[in-house]
Amino acid sequence: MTFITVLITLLALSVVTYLVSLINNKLGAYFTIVTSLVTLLLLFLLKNSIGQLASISLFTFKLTTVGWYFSMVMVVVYFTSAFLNPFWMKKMIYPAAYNLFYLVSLIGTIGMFFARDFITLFIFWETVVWTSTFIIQMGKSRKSSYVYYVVSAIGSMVTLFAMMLVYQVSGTLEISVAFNALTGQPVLALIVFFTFLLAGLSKIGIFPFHVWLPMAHGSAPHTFSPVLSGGLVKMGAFIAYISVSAFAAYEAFSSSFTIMGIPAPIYIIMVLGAISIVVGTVMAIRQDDAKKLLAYSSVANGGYILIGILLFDQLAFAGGMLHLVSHAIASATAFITIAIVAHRTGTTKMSKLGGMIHKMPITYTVYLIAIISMAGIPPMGGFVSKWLILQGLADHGLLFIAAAAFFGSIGSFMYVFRPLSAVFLGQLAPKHENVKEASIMMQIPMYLLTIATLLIGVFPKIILKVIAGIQAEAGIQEIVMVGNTIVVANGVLDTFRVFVVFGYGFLIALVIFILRRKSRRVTLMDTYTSAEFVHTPELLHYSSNFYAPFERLTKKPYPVLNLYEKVSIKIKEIGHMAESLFSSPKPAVTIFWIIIVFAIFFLGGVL
Amino acid sequence: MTVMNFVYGFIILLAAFIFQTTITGFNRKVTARIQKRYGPRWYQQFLDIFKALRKSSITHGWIFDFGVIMALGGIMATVIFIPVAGFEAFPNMDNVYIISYLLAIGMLGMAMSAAGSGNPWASIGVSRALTNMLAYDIPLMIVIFTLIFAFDTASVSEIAAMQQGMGILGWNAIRMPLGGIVAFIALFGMLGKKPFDSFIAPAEIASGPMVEYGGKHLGFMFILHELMTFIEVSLILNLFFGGGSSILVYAIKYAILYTLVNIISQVMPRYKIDQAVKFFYRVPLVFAIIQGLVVIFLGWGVSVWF
Amino acid sequence: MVLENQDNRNLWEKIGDYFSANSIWMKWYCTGCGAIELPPTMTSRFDMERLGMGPMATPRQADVMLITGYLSTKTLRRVIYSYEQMQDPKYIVAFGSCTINGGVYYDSYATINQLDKYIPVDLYIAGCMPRPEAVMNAFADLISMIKKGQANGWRHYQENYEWYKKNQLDSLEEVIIHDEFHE
Amino acid sequence: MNNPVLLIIIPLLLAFVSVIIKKAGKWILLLGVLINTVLAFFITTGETIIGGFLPPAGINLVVTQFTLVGVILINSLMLLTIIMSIDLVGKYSVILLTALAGINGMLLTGDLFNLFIFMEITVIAAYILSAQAKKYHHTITYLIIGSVGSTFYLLGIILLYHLTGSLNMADVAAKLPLLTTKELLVPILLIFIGIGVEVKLLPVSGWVKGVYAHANRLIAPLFASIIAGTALFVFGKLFVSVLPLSDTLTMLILVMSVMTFVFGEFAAFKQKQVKEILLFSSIGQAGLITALFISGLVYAAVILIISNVVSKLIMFTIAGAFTEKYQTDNYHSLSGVFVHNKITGIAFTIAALSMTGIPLLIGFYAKLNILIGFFHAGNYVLPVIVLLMTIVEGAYIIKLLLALWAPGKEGQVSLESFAVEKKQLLSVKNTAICLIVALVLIVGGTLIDTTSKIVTNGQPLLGDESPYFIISQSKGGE
Repeated sequence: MTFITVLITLLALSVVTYLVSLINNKLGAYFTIVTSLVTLLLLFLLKNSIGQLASISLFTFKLTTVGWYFSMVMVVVYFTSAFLNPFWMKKMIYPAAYNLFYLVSLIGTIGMFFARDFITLFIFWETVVWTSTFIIQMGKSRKSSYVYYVVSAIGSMVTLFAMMLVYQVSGTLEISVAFNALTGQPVLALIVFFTFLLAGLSKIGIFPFHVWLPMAHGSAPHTFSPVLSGGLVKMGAFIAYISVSAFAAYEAFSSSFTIMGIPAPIYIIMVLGAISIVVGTVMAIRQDDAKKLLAYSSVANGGYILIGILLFDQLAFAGGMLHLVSHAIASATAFITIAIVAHRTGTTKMSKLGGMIHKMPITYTVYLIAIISMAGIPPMGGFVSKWLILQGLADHGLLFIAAAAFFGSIGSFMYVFRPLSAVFLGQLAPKHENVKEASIMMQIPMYLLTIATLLIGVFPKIILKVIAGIQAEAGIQEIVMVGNTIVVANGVLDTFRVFVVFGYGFLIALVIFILRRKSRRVTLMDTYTSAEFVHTPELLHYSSNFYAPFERLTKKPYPVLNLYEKVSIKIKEIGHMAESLFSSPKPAVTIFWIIIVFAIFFLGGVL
Repeated sequence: MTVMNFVYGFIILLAAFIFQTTITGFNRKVTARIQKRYGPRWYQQFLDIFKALRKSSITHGWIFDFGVIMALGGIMATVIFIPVAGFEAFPNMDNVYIISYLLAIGMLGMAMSAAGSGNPWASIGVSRALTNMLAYDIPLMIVIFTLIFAFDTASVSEIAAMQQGMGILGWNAIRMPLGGIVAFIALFGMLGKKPFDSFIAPAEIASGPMVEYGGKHLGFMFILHELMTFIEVSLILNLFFGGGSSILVYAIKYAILYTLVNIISQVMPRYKIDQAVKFFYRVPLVFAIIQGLVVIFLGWGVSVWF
Repeated sequence: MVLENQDNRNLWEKIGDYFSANSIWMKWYCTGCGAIELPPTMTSRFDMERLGMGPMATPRQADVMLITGYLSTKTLRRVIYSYEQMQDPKYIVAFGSCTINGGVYYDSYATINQLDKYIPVDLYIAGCMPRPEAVMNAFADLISMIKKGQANGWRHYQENYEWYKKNQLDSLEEVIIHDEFHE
Repeated sequence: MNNPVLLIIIPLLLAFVSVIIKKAGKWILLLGVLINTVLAFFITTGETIIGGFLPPAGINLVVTQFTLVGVILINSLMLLTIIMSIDLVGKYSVILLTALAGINGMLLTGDLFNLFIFMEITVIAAYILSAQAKKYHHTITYLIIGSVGSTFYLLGIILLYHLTGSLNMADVAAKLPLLTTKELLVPILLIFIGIGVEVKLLPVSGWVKGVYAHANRLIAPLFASIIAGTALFVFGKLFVSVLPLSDTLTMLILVMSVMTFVFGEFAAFKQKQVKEILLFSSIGQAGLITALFISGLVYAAVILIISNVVSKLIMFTIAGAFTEKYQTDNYHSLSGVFVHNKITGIAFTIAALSMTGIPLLIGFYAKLNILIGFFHAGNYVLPVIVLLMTIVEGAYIIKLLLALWAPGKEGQVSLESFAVEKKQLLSVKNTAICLIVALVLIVGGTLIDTTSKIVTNGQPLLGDESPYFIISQSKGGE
């Protein structure tokens, strides 16, 4: 089976989905599930044909392990999120188009990960950008879609510059070859490195470009937010990967100034990653909207992934790549659960929710496991990856970046707990008395993703084997696993054992608990109120200003979005100036300008 | 992983509980003496715990129970991984990150259960506790990071072993004095001792996360608190004060360290939570970073001290 | 209120009562003037921690509730609420003559005169107000009562709940509108 | 093989006919445009002498590959415009036929003075057409500025005649390099300003806003894509192959073009009316195209002209329909207009996306060639500007598209019920044409080898040797 067959099959299927959606959009939504499942299976089969070259029309592809890895992550996220699609069809203004774009963006990402030349990469990249832009606008906000596009466009246009520059220098568009022409041209390499990486940075939401994430994630259709956060953001990581593997940033800058063995340009990007960890964490803690909170957490986790991948060594790289998967899954799960809550209650504002656990225990459990992974607590997937990254950082002695990583890691406890407490725990408002648990169809993705999180957490070998393959492909030292134990230079980790011992501890606690007298069930409102009678559950629910003291500490104005707005206003001002100067309805003004131009040109020409 | 591992684990668990509870009882007496009181019996803490376990209890739903069990389970698992004077129930599992993150699952369980009670005081307490954690953990983790970089291992027992044989001069707290100060201050935060105890402030937020616990849940919380104290003091002891070459030495050092913390904390007022954050980011964080830079760039305190 | 003298506890209950007797956590209900006698009782002069007693923040955690003086009808409602939130076994110690017979407020329209009509009192401390010595003495008595299994007010309350409820309703009247302003 | 002169003669002839048969005016117009379009496909490159005198003394029509592309493109677009808006033609059939003759003349002629005549024909037709909106103030403005421009151009060629003794382009081109820069300065400058008024370069394009903003569905595309396209082709012909520019002058014109580009895009970013956005975008694009011509990137410029005029045809037609049906073209008042007109919306979107240079549309191909060309020429500044402006362009286009597609307030899910009242924007015929033209943009951008073959026919355009992108390049060393 060739890749082209796969691609064309998928394209055909998405067109079929579109046509079906035109007739019956709910059926079309089910088609998105089927199509993404087919994609998953086909991709899985493609694992055997890694190394295959393929080309059609303008596009050339090469099947690589890393591409396969990335696209598997993507498809898993798309597949699981697709289960929600049928429930949101009624709320979409263009359901058929949504289904089509959903699948086309999936195809776009796959095509991009397997791209062999820059043009293919860029075309598929832009496809994803545009399709997702059109999907986001179907959500709550047009402005977010606009910001998303503009930030993406900044990234992709600058990257196009880099690509064409490399093409000019090397004469070839093939990614793996083209960068070789830059050896011995440090200045050019520097320009290409920063410009090429920019698309990745903007997509993964690294510090100055992170503004789009909360807006887009927060207001995209609930079904698409998991894809955005779990999937599309990870495209940026792929660009980062290219910049260290094909571009070979470490060799290109080997003669440049180094910090703890890291060339300065890479270090700068890593510092940006570290800043986004801090900014993402601080902002996530401050949010009231659960989706925005998770979006900012994606910013922070994007920082981890970027740092891990950029370190490009045995340890942190494996950590970054693993974090990609574990965060993709955890974040998709979290977004799905929030989507379900929003579906049942109609809001994602944490201050308006509460006590959902009594109505949706399964959703709660799934969310709990997702956030345990997201916060990097064993025995879930997120811990293994964070452990690898932290060990890697300790190995290199990158103190400041590690400090940011610690901050993000501890801070994540704060922000993941917030929705847990405000949405699921606490008092149940009377208006939510009739809320129902997620339907079976919605539960399926939650189960799948939860099992995946647990599996990665307990048996990381499954993923680390593939990562070792990628490391071999990239020519760096592979991560070593002895049995279930990850063995690295400065530590060992046996997650299975951690899991078992945790189970052991849990069992002991459970036995003690059961041995003691059974507790009497009281209502939620029967709670200590300093003997005051309170009858309004909402008043007893602590959910707004959750981290008030911390928010007080960090309430400094937040400048970055303002920066974009300022630029936008400046552009409008200049535009206004140009219009009023040159587009006057009075002919005399134009005549005046003709004379001025004539005069300037004449003088210029004579001198 | 044999049955013996689990038996050893249980022994550590039991020993840790009995030891720490005794020390706590002893320290209640120390506290009383500081306040010119006679103080309770040395075994008062046991009585309190068993009394609590004996009483009837209420529950606010399954999460209220489940959280407590998960908390105790997580903490017990962490205790099992703690190396005591070179003795480990599960060899090679004493990675400092495992310990510090597994500790978090216990805290998460407790926080979950507390918030599940539906009492706003509990949520406020949890929010303060988490903020407090963000404050003390960053400087501490930076110092630990420095240790891992310096010794090229993240194993607590190995780091402890490397400090032994040189007497007091071998301790990391002496070799890396700023780091030692940071760790010592962070221990106050970890233990929730004054001045960093605003998250359980009884008179203000009705003991915070513990507000709704009574009966066996409260007993669980007390056991959890003892075990958590054991983990935290052991961690600092192993990493910065040389651990112990034998169980006896370990126990003595442990008692001294904990009592010292207790004595100091008894004469302290209480920080507001944002003051605590400010404090930790102003002094210990700077110390930690300076210590890190000194170790990473100058190499002082890594192989020898003098 | 009748104190049962016969001891029909089993071994576990005896052990349990031993723990209960030696570790008493208090919740004070400090509306009356008796509260001022408690700080000296707690601190270095008398040091009640010797007896294993200590203050606790919420009724859920506490074993004994100290009613330190007169109770208006408004506060009585809150005392009952708090008492019902406490976990078994639980005890009540009432301070001063106000709780016994109304004391100086015996003819006040706003206070209740006899506390044990509304909640079971295990121990009264007479005096206006009882001094810390008396309080310490009372606590020692309470401990010995618990040890002997005689502090059974909480069980009495369960068994005679209707009687208590009726008294409470008679005195307080039923609240029709349940919100933050009417109770 | 047929005589290119027919392209000029037939419309002129039919113009007279339609004066006589007034009632059948629009059908005659249609016939004329149709014949012209068909003929355009059958002319071949070469030189046609008119009147028997040999050049340089006589008048000739020169068909190069460059002209051919222009003729085919402009006539086809004219045909489409007329078909789409035949209901609006009314009494303007004579004018339109005359304009067509003028346009073809401008494209084909090999003589500078003839160019002036044809330009005047076209421009006078354009004055009359611009009066359709009954905003006579703007027409007068256009008239005055246009006349000044024409006068400048005329002065320029008079000076050239004085210097070289010839008006034939080829002849002039051969003789001019012998002259000094200073002698050439004034005539070139005059010609540049004369053409610049029609090309819409910024300081001298004050008339554009008034005329474009009020034009209807027929007139707006006519100005924005047909006359503007013709002017750009003429600009290319003159400034690439006829007039030699000194370095200073190149620099100055380049600066002016880039300034037009930047200010045009910025001004478009600021606008709220659909037509104003489009017209400022046209100004900006014209600036970029002239910059490309001046830099010698003829192929990229031609592709960009194609992309731009085709997109603008669709977009101005639909924008015209907005005013026609909703009496406004402020996009806030048109929120969700495409909910009811999805196919029209798709055509508009494709055109808009092509304009911003989205992959697989011809606009992207143009952008790619621009970058490759500039990089090849060692110019690293202009690509940066082009890409930055692409971001600005993308920003206002996406803002426009979002407003037109997704009704509803910020913070609310967009629903059909928030959209403006339902009206059919374009007739079925027009919708179909718009869609087909939009599909051409996709096909042209996808099958880029075919596109490049059709455009260049294997020869460099106007001697432009700079590289351009074809598929086989992307396949590298396979």
